[in-house]
Amino acid sequence: MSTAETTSPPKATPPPKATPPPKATPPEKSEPPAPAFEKSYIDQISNQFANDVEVEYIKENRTKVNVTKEKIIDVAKFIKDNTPFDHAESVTGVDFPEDKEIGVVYHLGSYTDPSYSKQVLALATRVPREENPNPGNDSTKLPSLRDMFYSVEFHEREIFEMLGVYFESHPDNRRLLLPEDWADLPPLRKDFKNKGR
Amino acid sequence: MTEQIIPTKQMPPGLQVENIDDRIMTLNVGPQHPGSGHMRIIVKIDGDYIVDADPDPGYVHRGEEKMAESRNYITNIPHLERPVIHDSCNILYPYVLGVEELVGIEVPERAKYVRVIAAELNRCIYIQYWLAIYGIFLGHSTMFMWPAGDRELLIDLMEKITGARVTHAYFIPGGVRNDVPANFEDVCLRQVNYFEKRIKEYADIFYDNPILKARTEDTGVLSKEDAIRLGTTGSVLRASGVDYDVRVKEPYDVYDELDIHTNVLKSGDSYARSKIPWLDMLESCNIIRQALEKMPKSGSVRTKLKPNPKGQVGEVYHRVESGRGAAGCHIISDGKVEPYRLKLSVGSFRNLIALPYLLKGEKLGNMPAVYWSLNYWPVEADR
Amino acid sequence: MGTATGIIKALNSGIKHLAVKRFTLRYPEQKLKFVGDGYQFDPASGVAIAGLKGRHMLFHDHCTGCNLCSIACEGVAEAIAMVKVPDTWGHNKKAIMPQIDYGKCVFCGLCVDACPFYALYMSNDYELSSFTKEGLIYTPAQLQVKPQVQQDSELIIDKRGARHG
Amino acid sequence: MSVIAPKFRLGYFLKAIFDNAFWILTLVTLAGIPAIQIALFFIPLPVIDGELLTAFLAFTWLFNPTMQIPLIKALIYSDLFRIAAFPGFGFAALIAAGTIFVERKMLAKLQLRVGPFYCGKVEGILQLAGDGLKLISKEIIIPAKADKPLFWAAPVLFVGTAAAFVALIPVAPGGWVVADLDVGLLAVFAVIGFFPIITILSAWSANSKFPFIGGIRALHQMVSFEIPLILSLLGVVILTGTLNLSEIVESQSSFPWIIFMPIGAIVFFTTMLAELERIPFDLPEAESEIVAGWLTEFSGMMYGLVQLGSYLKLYAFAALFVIIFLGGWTGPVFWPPLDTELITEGIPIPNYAGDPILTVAAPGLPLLDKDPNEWVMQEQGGLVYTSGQLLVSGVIWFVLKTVGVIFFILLPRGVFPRIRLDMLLHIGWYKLIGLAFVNIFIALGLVYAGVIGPGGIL
Repeated sequence: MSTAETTSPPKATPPPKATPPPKATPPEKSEPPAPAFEKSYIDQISNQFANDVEVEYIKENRTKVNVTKEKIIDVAKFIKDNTPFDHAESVTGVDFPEDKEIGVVYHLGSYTDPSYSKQVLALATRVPREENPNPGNDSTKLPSLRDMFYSVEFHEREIFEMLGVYFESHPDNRRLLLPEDWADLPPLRKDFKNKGR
Repeated sequence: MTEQIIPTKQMPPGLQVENIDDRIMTLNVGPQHPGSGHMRIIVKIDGDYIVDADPDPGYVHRGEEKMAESRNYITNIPHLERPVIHDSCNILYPYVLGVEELVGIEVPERAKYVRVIAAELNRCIYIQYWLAIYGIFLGHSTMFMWPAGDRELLIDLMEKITGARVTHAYFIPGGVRNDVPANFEDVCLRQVNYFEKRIKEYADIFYDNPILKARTEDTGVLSKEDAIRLGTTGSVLRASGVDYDVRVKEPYDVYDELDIHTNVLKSGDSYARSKIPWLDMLESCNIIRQALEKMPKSGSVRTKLKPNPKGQVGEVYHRVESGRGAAGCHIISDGKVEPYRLKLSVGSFRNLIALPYLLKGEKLGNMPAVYWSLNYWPVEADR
Repeated sequence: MGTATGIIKALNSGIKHLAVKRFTLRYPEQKLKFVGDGYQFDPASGVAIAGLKGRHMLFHDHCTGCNLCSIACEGVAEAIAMVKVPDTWGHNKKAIMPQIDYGKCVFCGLCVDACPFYALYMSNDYELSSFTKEGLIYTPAQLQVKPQVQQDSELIIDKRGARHG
Repeated sequence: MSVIAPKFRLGYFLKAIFDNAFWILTLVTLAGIPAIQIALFFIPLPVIDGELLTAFLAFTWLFNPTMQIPLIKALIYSDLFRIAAFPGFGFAALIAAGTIFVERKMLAKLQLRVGPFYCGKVEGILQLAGDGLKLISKEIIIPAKADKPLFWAAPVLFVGTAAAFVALIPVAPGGWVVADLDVGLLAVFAVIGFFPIITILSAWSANSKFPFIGGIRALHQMVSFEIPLILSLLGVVILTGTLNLSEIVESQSSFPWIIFMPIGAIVFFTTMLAELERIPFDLPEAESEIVAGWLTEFSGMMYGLVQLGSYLKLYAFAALFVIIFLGGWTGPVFWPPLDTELITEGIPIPNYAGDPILTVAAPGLPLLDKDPNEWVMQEQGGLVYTSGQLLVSGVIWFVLKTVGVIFFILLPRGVFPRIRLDMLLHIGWYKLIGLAFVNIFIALGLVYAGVIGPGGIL
């Protein structure tokens, strides 16, 4: 599906909202300088995709980059091909009702390269959020990273049912955990209030 | 709320109308099946061969992640150990580490050792339970009874430490909740030594049993490349020849001061996947002995924490090696007393992806062996 | 030949275990002995004392009706409710004390950790079953009673295996 | 006061035994004896000592100790007794019940458990009765789309076939067998051939997926293991030259055939486990794969009947193994041989006027009756052996050997896991058939070399 998007020149128009830092970004205080090893591979990514990638933090063993949803598949491909990160450990979907966005964070790890075994790279992106979700048929859509990181398959299915993010080109967009007759809001959205607490 | 949402484009599994093929029989293995656990595997068989397998988890989905968003960092503790009550220390461990980073609190040295001991004991308790079920899945009833009985030795120890048999709620940000009882080292050493002697006896009757070997060797082979590609973890990964153990590769607490040997087998079949946890148990006994030796003999075990701690704004991702593989906890905090979003990335859920992959082309008789060798715990995968 | 020796070894191992002591704890006749007197918390040091997390014990002369245990339980099980007690039970100006519903309690002990007045402990009593749901609700008067427990069985490890005795 | 069973005292133990005995006696007295007496009024009874045994006569004889022995003897030598009680169904069911109890306790011991403990007050001896009562009291549920006549018939047929198998087993010399056929072994093969049919019929009639898979597996397993089963017994048939099971036993008066045919014994034991669906081969009931296999839809006493049938079958197979390979009721004999008179007439007691009453044999009682004719017949055969010379009665030897074989049938359940269908078929078609042929060649070699067999050295 996204072949047209990936081949389009990325530098031409910077996306209107180039992944703003989440509401919860810590203020830039006088932090210790970023660790060199982590910075090296993050620089590799940010040099390649200067305008579309924003480095959120570089901590020891943990790094996070924010990517626009248009470029997520390119960045994932680049990471898969040029860095030792080879599998996704976890995919977190986060609802940001104030920003009218839903964030998806892929935590990538590496089994093959021993020097990278401590590293976890968080690859985050955001999709627009709709007030009245209609999962699968609204604008809350993302390209699936299953071709690059096969292990996201069930995670993406979970996010689809829990937050309503439809993953295009995912072969199996079905319910995973929720019952078949679930007809309410996707439950991990913030406006879904569970009874009691 | 809104109008009814059509669940998916296709009908959910089990409800969809299929083209009926005379050769293919669809079997619903689970959720009320002695060989399924709290999940369903929709298996299509052609003769004795499985042509398609579709796992359908979610029967014990309890919304732990949603619940955690409305509870503060301390009252989340008894809830978050519920997914795996047999391994409650390890499933709680990444959460506690993450909260410690978020609220900025140091852990006393003795508490770290106590944590390691409790976590290793709990890992053995979990693996014994897992092994018991693996035994009965293969029709080996002695292997069901022995681990379930020997597990009692360690449950007894955990009861002495924490005061509860399964749901310990023992780790807390800032250390552990109480110190080990007096004279604990001797009792622990005695029981762990006996436990090790007992589990070594499993070799003759189970692991070296030629019938078991013939049964499980070369079944459900997961190659090294596929193990990495599918993102499996824990014993499944190590059975396929990947040397990866979070305790060694990214040591947390005091695991870097202990000498840990990572057990790796090359073959990647059901037999290797079932043997790795057993070897891990033997290794855990070593770790417990080392930790008992190196543990400071006295000192505080808990840094005092404010009653309702607020996490600083930011996000953390911590992972530990649980009984089923790496257990990660991703906490996003917005400065309140509750986490903004909490995600548990657990080994069972990550290993589940290998199930349909491995079952295709296997014989029906191999289904329990392959399924349970994935070190899968349905309740944890559903969270 | 490996197969034959393996089968013989397995059979031998099985027959050998016919002589090992049985491990079962015969529960109603035997009860396991626990460490200490139950889970207790020392608010001065902030560290608890190891013990079984069983039924609670409430010390009326320490309880101030401060609600902290109930608040601690709110996010966990909502098992603790503050109920009115007679004013004549001294030391409690508000005359409220916790009442615990053991149908909901998960025995995590966070209420004990929350009590800053040494008023709420846990005891070794775990036999709480009742024929009615109401029987599981323990009033402050019931919680005050010190449980009578007969637990004396221990784990014995010797040459013929481990057993309870 | 920390002992394993704090309340255990010898007094309590004895009290429990007496308690059980008291209730059994009470029940027998209040219900059993009246029932017998009532039945005696309606059953035509045989002629005894020249008198027709009318019900009235029987009623009076019941209270006359001197007349009871002929009465019992008449009862014992009736066909009904053979079918229902001693070598037939009752005896087999008793051994089956004992097998179930021993299996549970032994397996529990092996697995460091306690097993049945409370029912019956002494190590759970009445657990089986309790389970039976439970099964009887349970509702029988039949699947809505099942083929009801077949589904009902399957457990009954299963027990009936197992009982037919039991009927072919001789347990003692002197014709203590329900059906003493000249082609006994062939009849055994024929009866065994019924089990897969019953299994697949019940599996098919349940109209459910898991029973169907289980039935197909059972069919595969039983059919493919019947061939090595039959072949493994052919060696013995070649050596003895008879198909009569009693004569096969009598041919082993000096040595059991297992000495010459260990391979055949191993093959037969393995196929026996498979035919019985015991644990290394319990594929038709593989719990974790296909719920309970072809038993999935059975409930209540239907399931109980199938279990009863399978344990009867277990006894029958163990007995067949004993008969063919272990020498049946033969056992150690008195050496030097006793006088014939001592056996048949009894030991005369000095200064005692009446008939000698102390005898090695007790005439009229099946376990201790020693037929003098048999003694003579055997002596003419050349070998100095009779059942009368046995240290203890032949039935006891037979039961002891059978229990030993049953122990070895039970033991694998605690030690081995279940195997897979393809492994099973491989074992059956390749290895066991090959070994069975090796066994036949050994037997033929022994015959042609003139070692044993008709006209052999031994």
